[in-house]
Amino acid sequence: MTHPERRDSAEQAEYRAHCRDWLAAHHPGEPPVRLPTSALEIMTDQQMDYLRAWQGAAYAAGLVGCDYPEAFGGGGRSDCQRIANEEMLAARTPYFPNIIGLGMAAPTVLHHGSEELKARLLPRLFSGEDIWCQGFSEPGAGSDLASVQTFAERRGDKWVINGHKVWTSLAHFAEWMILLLRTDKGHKYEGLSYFVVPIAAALGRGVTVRPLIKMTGETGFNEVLFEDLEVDDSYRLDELGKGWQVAMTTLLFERGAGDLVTPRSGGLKSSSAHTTSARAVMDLAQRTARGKGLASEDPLLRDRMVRQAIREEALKEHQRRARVPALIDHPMRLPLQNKLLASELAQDTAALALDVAGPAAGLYLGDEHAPAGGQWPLAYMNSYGITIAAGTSEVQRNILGERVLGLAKSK
Amino acid sequence: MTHPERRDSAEQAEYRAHCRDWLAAHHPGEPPVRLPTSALEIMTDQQMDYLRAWQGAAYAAGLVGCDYPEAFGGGGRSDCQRIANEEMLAARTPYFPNIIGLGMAAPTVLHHGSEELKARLLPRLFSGEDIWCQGFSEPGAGSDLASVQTFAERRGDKWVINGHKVWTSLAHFAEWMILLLRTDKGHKYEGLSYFVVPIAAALGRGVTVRPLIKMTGETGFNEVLFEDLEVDDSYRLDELGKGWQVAMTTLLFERGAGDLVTPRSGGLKSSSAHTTSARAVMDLAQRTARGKGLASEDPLLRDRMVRQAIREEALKEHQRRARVPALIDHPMRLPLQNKLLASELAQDTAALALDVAGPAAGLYLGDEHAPAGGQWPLAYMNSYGITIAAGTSEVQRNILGERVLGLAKSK
Amino acid sequence: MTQPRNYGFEEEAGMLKDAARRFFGERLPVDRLHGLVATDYDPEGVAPLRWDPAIWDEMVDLGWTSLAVPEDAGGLAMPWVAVAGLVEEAGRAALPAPLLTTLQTTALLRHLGPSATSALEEIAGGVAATVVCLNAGGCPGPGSLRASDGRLDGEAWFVQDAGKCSRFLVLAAEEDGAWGLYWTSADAAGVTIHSDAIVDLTRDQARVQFSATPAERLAGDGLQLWRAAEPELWTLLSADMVGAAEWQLQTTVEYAQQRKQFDRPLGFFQAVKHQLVDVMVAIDESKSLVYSAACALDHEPERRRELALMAKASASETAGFASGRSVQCHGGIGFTWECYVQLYFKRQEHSRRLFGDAATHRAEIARILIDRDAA
Amino acid sequence: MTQPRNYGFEEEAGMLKDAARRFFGERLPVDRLHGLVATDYDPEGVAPLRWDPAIWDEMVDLGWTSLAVPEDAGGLAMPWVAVAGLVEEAGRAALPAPLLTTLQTTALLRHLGPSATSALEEIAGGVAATVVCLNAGGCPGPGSLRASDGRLDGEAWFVQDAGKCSRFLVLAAEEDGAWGLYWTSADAAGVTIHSDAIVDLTRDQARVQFSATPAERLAGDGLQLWRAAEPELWTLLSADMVGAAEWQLQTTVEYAQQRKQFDRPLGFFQAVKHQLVDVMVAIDESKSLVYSAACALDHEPERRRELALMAKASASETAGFASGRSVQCHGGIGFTWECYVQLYFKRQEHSRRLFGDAATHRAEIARILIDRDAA
Repeated sequence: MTHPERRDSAEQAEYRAHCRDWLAAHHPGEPPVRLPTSALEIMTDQQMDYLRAWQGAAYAAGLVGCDYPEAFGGGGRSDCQRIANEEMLAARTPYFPNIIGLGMAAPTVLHHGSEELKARLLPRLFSGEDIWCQGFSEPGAGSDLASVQTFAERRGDKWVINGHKVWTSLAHFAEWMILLLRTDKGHKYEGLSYFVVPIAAALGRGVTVRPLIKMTGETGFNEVLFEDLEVDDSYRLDELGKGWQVAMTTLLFERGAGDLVTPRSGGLKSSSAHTTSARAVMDLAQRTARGKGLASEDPLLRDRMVRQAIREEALKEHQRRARVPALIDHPMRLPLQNKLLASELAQDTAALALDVAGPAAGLYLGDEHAPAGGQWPLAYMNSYGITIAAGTSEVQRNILGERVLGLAKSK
Repeated sequence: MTHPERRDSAEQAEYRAHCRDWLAAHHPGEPPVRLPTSALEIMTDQQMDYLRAWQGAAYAAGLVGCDYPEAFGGGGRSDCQRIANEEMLAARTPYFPNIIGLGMAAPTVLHHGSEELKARLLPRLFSGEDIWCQGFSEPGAGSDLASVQTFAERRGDKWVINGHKVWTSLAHFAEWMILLLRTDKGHKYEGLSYFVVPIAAALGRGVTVRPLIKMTGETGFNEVLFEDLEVDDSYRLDELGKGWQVAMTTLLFERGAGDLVTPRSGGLKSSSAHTTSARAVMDLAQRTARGKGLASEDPLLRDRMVRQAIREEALKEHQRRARVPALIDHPMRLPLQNKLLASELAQDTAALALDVAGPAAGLYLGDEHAPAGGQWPLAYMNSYGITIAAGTSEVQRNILGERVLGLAKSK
Repeated sequence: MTQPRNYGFEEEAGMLKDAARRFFGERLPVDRLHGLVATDYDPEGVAPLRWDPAIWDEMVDLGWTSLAVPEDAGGLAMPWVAVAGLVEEAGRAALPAPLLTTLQTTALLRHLGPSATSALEEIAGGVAATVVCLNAGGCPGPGSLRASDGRLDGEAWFVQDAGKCSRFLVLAAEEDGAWGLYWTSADAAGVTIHSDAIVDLTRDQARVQFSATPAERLAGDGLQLWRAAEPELWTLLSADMVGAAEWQLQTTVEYAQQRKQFDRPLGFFQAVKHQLVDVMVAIDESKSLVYSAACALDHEPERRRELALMAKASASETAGFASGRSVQCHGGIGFTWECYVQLYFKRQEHSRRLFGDAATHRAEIARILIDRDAA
Repeated sequence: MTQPRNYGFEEEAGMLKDAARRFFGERLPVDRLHGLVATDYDPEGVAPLRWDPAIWDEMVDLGWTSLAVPEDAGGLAMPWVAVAGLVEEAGRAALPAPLLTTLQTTALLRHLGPSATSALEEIAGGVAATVVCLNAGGCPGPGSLRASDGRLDGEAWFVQDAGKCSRFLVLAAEEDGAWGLYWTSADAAGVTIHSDAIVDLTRDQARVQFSATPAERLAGDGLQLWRAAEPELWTLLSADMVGAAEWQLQTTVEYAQQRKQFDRPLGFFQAVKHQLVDVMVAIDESKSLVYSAACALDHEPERRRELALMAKASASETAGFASGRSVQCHGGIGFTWECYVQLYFKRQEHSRRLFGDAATHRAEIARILIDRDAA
């Protein structure tokens, strides 16, 4: 076991002790319902209520947003969120439900929002009282995000919005949406602007949220339709026509490459949680008969499981190496690999688990004999959501080739 | 064993019998020197003399060019070259040295040359008296072949050629070259023309052939420089400005996708020949210690060797399926895969052999303990010549995606 | 023996394949298929049986169940290459009907000699059948299924299309350590069909329990006969995967031609183009091997096992690869329930691990090619 | 024990790495390297020794042979992460000098306690050394090499840079089934060095024969000590491969930026761009694992073997992949002798199969992670 506390500053050490003490006393305990693999797949009110209560408690204890300014509901600390995250992971907590709020909306609002918006929005975002969702993709704007057509027409100091957003995870729970739209049809990039929009308040009055069903058969994301929704100009982030730049901030944080660590809890391992890890596949293999022995004795499966373990270890080590300037060649080289590596690793790990499971791999959630309750085929299918969403793997490779290696733009 | 004679026509059956009888009596016997893996790597006069004698004898017996018209030195038969090839392979003959002449120049001259050129050039090409080489690539024109800069300037009914060709295998043995050049600098594609050029006769008088050394340390291809070489207009194939179309004919045959079967001998297995095949790797594995047993007992190596055997079997079967219209969806779908599959298969097979050989894989041609005399590292390095030359694997995938799948052109 | 130059794929085989493609195109276009198998879905439930028996009846009327049946049992005795052509088309349609299982059962019965004639006659007459042979580990061999005095007891796993078939061909252990093949009915006494909740929407699968179920013992050593018929089972399943993969390729190619991003069709981008080319290359590898294997079933008994293993090992890899790329290259829309690619993705993931996966089959090929075990 | 957040890669380690990069950049730029090792080549001959001993002397003067030597033997006792940084730079320069072998020998000697002090003092003083431990199968263990009464007889294989080193650390079987480590000189009586004709131009390799060669027996169980030092050997070799791979990447990226086809730089084409990104991703995986392993050598003994195996398994794959892509993406020019990529291609192919290949190492990781064998 590695001990992350080595080399904490005095402030960090004190904060770590606080986190540890609080967590020892306030772990939320075993969830009352089965939780999905990630917050993006929360489906029921029961799941949401449990997770929202957990985030609220952690926020009240100072474990959420601690690196944000106190004026906006933060803790006013520096380089401490990382420590809270480490301790929550070690304490095997459930995850936070407001994943888009914490990971994308909060830093974007902080960097581009008015003082008033920051003060009003961030505290309720941190506490989980307001869940957030993201309105970027459209049916015609996927990899080519800048081609969004959702349009806001100016009427005095109001904007009237019409359009169609898709793949909006959590929209059915969300009070607020970060929304990339077009305010000028004449310019592709400069015609974009960026708003925060109170969608829950407008449901049925200009906003319709409809669930989309995933290939897994689960719901979890939505399409959101805007019909003449009126929004105040004060909900705009940054200047008119600067939407693309603001969106780039959001995406930077989405890729884990921003300048603030996202508050993140997790690590809960229980009968109701499923982990897509090499260790989980090894455990499956040790429970699965193959030929005259166990799948864990099969040399080819062993080789593939170890390959996954190696990739996992390296991905974990990237976090450490990214902070040692002498051992990196380009500051974005490791951060920009994060999403690509994590998503393809998860996909390959799940695929391997199916091969380990053999013919029983086809048994699904409702089958009493399904290995791991059918979570592996679910994880495998959901992995395509990850290699597609938030910049497909192909787009990620373009970004790496162009921004890090300096190769000519492909489009 | 499969028996290819099933379903021969009467003419084919008779021809097959002739081939078989002649080969039984006239096999050229064990070569007096080590032969390289392919004719493109012939290095010494001794190798060339032996192979040229073999090709001449086979031609005299009617086994070379038998599907070409009699007027141009051919046999005037139909769908019989295939049979001669099968019988030569079964008889384990050496290969023909005039590989570029037979595979590229001959069909191009037949389709685009004047009657006079056909009658003059083809008989000596078939017999091997005239070896041919190909002048296509240039330092600045690789994948983008149409950007060749070698220029022919008109002077009366002559052309004066200046330029620089590279990767010209066999140029140091060649009497003739097929030459793609530019006759108009104003148009990329329409500015190209195509000539046959007697280079041996012009050595030192407008033509310089210099050996290029490959990464293997061997020579085998060359660069050819033209300085004010005068060539008669009668050596032009097809019309002025049609060079690109003529070159496409050449490339079609190079990819094994033309309408005439290339005369091809081979199959000689002896101490002096090396085959890059799954079977050869399996044989190596059965002679190589690994851990406490043999490499052939290692489950991971076994899996990889079988993967190669499967790819080989499929590639062989493609030849058969390509001739059953009910089992193909697009007439060029299998033929255009040939080069890509064969080259990547050879590369992966050689790489696997190196893994089988283990630390001894690094021992090279001059080492008395090198497995297979060091032929495997040689084959592996040479395999990059194959995945690069004649349209890189990347270009091959473009061609397949565009011509067969109908996807938009990438350039 | 020898292999014919054209695989023995003669005119009537071509006509059958064309007719099948037309039939599925008319009767089961993919939107109809989606409506049939993908409505009212509960991911945590056990699926009800979703298919259209009327289409099956039409297939029976077309004589497709009798294709592989010998003439003396009232069948057409078409060569396996022709049958493979039909199954390839069924795979291309992701057919939710027991054609593959019935043809596989036919293949096994054909190894049984005269004792199987009446079973084959039933199939020629249009009865749907499936093999009941796998234990909980997915292998033929020791499990809980036993036969004694013409009665079956115990359970078998992974029975394909169990809910759609009325006859079962059952591999059961006998008292003296021998194995027998038994012919029985889905509605015979003591049969309980426990439907599995599977991912694949185009098939059903069940654990089948027997309790003193009467069954007819057919002649021969069951395990040995099963082994003899494996090449046919593998080859036909591989043909299904090749057909499904071709649908995945063509559908994704069409999408890449139509969908524009950055003012270009997706297929302009080499990242997409080359993935699709690699899928095509994989399909062609498998397809050539499938027809080579089918042809060996007809003409080259000494290589039937090796070639069928190659076909199945290759097709299993192709099925997985084509499935992944079909979803990935469709982007977000490919990840939705409404997009048809999910139907084929799930069918392929199901098929590729049936009757042994690619690695298992390559290990057996290694025994043939490297250790030179008799095939 | 614990791993420090920055791998323990402190300022002096960074200064050493920077100094090394500058030194190699000035004294051994790649054109000079090519001139040194790639002239007058006969592919069918045994290469003469091609290196520049003057550069080695300068490296000794810089104190690089004493870096890993303990202070009580006159060394600097730098942490392994710092040494790995130096070796990464040597790999980036494809250094034809016995730095890696000398550092590996140092690592093995450090496990030997006081009996190795004088050998370590020699190394700190600038003597080049190499390990002589492998049998004809490339493994430490039973071969023909025997020791008896302080004399060595028999032969060892795959001795790296044998022609450039003056001291050998020899693993030899002893009479009672035990194994010992022996310190001897390249010019001792009865030593014959048979140079191998290897593909790699930046190294030499030999089969070394001993005949009643006098040698000093160092303390301890030789095989067990070898095993204890394997993590250092693997980690340093991996650092070399990572450095070389980074050179391959950067050089190929530059080419893809400059070379135009179809009026575009090569790097515009995703087929090239994504290959290069995949090479970068592979390098970064290996590099993070190398420094993690080196840090474990310094700080986390319980994971040193597992992490070093991971680093080596990863770096071996990266070396092969980066080599292939560097030639392929250079196109025709990459296939020529004059192009520098061939030098690195051959070095990497050599390194990746030294001291066990990736599959062998993954098999050992499996024993640790799955069977939970003690590392």
